Amino acid sequence: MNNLVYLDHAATTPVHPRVLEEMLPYFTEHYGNPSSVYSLAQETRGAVEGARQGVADVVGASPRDIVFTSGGTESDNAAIRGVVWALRKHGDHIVTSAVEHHAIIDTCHQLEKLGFKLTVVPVDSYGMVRVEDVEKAITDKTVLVTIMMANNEMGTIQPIADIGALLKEMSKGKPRKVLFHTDAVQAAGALDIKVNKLGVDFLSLSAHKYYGPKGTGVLYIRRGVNFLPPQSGGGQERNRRAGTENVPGIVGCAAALKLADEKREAYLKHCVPLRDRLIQGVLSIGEGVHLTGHPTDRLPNSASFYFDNIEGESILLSLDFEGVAASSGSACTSASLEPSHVLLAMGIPAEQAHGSLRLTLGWDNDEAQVDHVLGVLPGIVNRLKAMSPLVHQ
Amino acid sequence: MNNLVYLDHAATTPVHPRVLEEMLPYFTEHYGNPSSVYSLAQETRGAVEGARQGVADVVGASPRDIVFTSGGTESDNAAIRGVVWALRKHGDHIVTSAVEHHAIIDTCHQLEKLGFKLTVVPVDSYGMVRVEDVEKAITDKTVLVTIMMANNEMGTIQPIADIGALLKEMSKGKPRKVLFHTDAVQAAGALDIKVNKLGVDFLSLSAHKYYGPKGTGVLYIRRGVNFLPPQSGGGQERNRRAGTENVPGIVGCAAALKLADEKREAYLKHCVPLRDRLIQGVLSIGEGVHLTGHPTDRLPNSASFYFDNIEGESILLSLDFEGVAASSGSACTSASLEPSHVLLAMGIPAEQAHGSLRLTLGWDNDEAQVDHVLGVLPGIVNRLKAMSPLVHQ
Amino acid sequence: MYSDLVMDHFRNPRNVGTIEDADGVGNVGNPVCGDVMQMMIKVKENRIEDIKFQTMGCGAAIATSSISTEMVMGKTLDEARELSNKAVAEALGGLPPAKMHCSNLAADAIHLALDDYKSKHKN
Amino acid sequence: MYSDLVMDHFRNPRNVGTIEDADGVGNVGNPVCGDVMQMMIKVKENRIEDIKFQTMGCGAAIATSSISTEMVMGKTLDEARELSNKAVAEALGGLPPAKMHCSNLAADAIHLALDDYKSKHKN
Ligand SMILES: Cc1ncc(COP(=O)(O)O)c(C=O)c1O
Ligand SMILES: Cc1ncc(COP(=O)(O)O)c(C=O)c1O
Repeated sequence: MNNLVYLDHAATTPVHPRVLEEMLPYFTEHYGNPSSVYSLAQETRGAVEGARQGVADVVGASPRDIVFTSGGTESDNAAIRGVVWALRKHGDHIVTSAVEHHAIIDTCHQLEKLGFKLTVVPVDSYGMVRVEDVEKAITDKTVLVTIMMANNEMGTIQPIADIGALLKEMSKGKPRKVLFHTDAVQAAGALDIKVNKLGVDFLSLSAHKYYGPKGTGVLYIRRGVNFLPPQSGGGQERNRRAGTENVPGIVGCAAALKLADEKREAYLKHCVPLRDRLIQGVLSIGEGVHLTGHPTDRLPNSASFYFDNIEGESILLSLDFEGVAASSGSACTSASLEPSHVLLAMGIPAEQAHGSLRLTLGWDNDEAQVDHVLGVLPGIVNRLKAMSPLVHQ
Repeated sequence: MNNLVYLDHAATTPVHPRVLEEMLPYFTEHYGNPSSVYSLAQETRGAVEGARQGVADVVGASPRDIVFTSGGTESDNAAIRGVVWALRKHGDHIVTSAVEHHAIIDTCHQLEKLGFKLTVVPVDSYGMVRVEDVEKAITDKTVLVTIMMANNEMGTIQPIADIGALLKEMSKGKPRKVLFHTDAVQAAGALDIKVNKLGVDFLSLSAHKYYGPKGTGVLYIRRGVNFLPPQSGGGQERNRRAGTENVPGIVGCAAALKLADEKREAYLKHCVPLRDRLIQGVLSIGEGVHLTGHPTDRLPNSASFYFDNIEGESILLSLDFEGVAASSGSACTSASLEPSHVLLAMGIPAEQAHGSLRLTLGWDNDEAQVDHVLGVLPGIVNRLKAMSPLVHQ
Repeated sequence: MYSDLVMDHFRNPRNVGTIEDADGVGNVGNPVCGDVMQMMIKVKENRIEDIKFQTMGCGAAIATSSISTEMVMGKTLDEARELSNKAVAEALGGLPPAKMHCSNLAADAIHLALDDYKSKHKN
Repeated sequence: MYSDLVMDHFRNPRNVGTIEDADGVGNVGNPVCGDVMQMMIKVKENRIEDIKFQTMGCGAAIATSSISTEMVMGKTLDEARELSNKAVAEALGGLPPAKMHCSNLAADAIHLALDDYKSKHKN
């Protein structure tokens, strides 16, 4: 494990040691339930409210607009479900894109089965949504637009601020604004996620994507928007997300976000050259290798490809033997055999979409590691090509 | 803090040091996303599956019936929402009791507003549900009965196995069985929670109530029952609860449950004498002190009372000055000013329900601590009584 | 949850008790709501010469009762009438939002005591 | 996810390649599904004298291809025909459930190669 070249930071990251250190006292020592009245609880309540302020600062909001959740999936589900059920008397139509994470797509499809209407906006060959397409999709019945900030599979960054401005413009003279959610799970630590610049009403984060703990996340909810809490109970989080607060998780979620935001410039400086070296190097393997996603409007840490006539999992397993951890499509769907809906949406044929490879960088990577990958990958590709009946037919 | 007498174990417990130790490697070292294919992920997947087996053993189920969640509130919400949406074409009626936790009650009421029907079964003066009342409540449209195993405010244990048997009996010759959920959040570590003995189809647990980490829980789902996942996305947990697994949390959740189950006999031996000493001592303060809940069919660690003419929070604050952490009603509602729905349901008038005090024991308490509480409480009660206009009117 | 000043007034409430021959009595609250307050005043030369309270209620109810008696002690009746619940909460350095409306009743009780005095001494 | 034996066959696949003058060829799978296999056999005296495969696919697809060639090498045609996908998976110590149906096609490919041989040598 020592020499592991971990190139799957879009799937998850280790907890930063300083973040873990901040969390530790809240497991065994400051364990009070933040809702209680006695002193032991004041400490944990203080920690939770401090964390809330920290997150609010990074997204440019007030602490009361920040809700802590159990992760990106919960945040995404809550935003969509919370809006559509709250506004069901005003409209029943949701707009999303063809390249969203399953937490969005599957939730929209489930709601479709319960009677809501859905429009899935297409993307161009770089995986980018066109603002005009969003505009065309909106009807008088539309209650929510949900478009991700940056894609987890191929790194393309969406024009969120433009869509935010469009929705604001379109709301003029209307009885209500179409609410706008963005899944910023892959964007935190890499892009500016200030909610007012983006013009979003909801924004999702997941801590384990930015060196925070798994099982914690954030949903920003703009003050005054309609929201029916999908998890009801003891009234925590100002009645928007019930359940005893995961105090160490919340502390870690916020500490990691603060750290990631502070180091954002340095992160870009660290990742972009490595990413570009990876992209250049992999493309130079030769024919039958293609970059996926936008060549420049992409996440600083994301290098993604597909290979003709070879299959993704066999590349991953081979890389694993060489001490390289990578992924093909998104981690969550690696157990599935479906080709990635993201690659299909970009117009890549199914037979080629099976040959996808995603390499996502992080703080622990360096040039030598990138060169190791570039050293072993051609041999792997050639070996698998040599085994492929399609190459010789 | 060193001399703190913590008597609020029903609100939350510290993480057991051995449990924390088991969790620690999964934050920074074994951090792989369990869904990935490479070796780093195999370790975390192994840890998650080991944890699942551990929980399955305690509840007497197969590992594939165990779903990890973000806590008791999520488990409760998921059981109810998951069933009623899945079975909406077959029926729309939910049966619950008047003494459930807010995670149940509020969820049922929210669903009522969305069009479902609800029957709230009453309780007797000990807070116990009568099986006949459940039987009477069930109609052809009933899809789910949800009754808690033991109450968090006054400790009364419900006749779950009897209700389970009733529902099985009633299903004879019917096209489908009425599904049965129990919130066993307060029962874990204290009672036998084997799902087949109880005859339940769903069972909720929350780790921080049994010396595990906050923000983790369990939902047992009987094989083959209908369930529409309320949190959809990446297909984790066999498509029943999406979201990247909280690996350290899951490891801690299971380790703590195993420990709690192993030490169940010792726990009873430890708590029951302390509880009975507390109850005797508090009742002997004199007139105007009343035990709430069942005198014998109650949780081993729960001593709960109400006092005439004094208010609960003022008792808690006074106890806090004496180094005693206690609660009044449930922790989650301590910020609310409503009298406890649980005490009202037992027939206690609102003006008296405001004077409630809950003392819940744990491993860290001993006889000297109990005696400290019994030493300071009469003075507190007398002081507050002396200030109360109701005593002198 | 509560400021140190609230806690000080809760622990060491000023002017607790009753006045045998009070000139005015004000009762507010309702046992069903969990907070009940009684204020008794002794008036001399149009000033509050003495004031005592009894309260059943939460920390906020007891602390607001206590500090409000200090705020009006020795004041003229007109000055005392100007006391507002808001001013009481501010004097305590603020109260948790949930407590602002239900438990912050001390000024109301004082007003009622003043009304009671006035109605008895109209002539 | 995969057993050590699967990984061994994935890393060191037995009998990869093509046979120039094959007596029978079997193709299964579909590039759209991500798994494509080709089996070529050389038959002598009613026995499989040689077998080679080419596979594009996941770890399970490659490992099942590899082990199945070992399982039928040298066997009579009738014996080879008895090979089932289930037996191949069992020989590998089991496969993940998701891989059982889609990637476990080697026995099918061998059956097709046998059919091909038979149809060419009917007379
Ligand atoms: C874009 C995006 N959205 C949502 C999620 C879901 O986050 P989590 O798995 O932490 O719930 C992920 C990661 O899995 C993601 O990459
Ligand atoms: C009986 C009962 N059910 C459910 C819950 C909710 O658990 P959690 O707050 O961990 O989500 C609690 C505790 O708050 C409880 O006591």
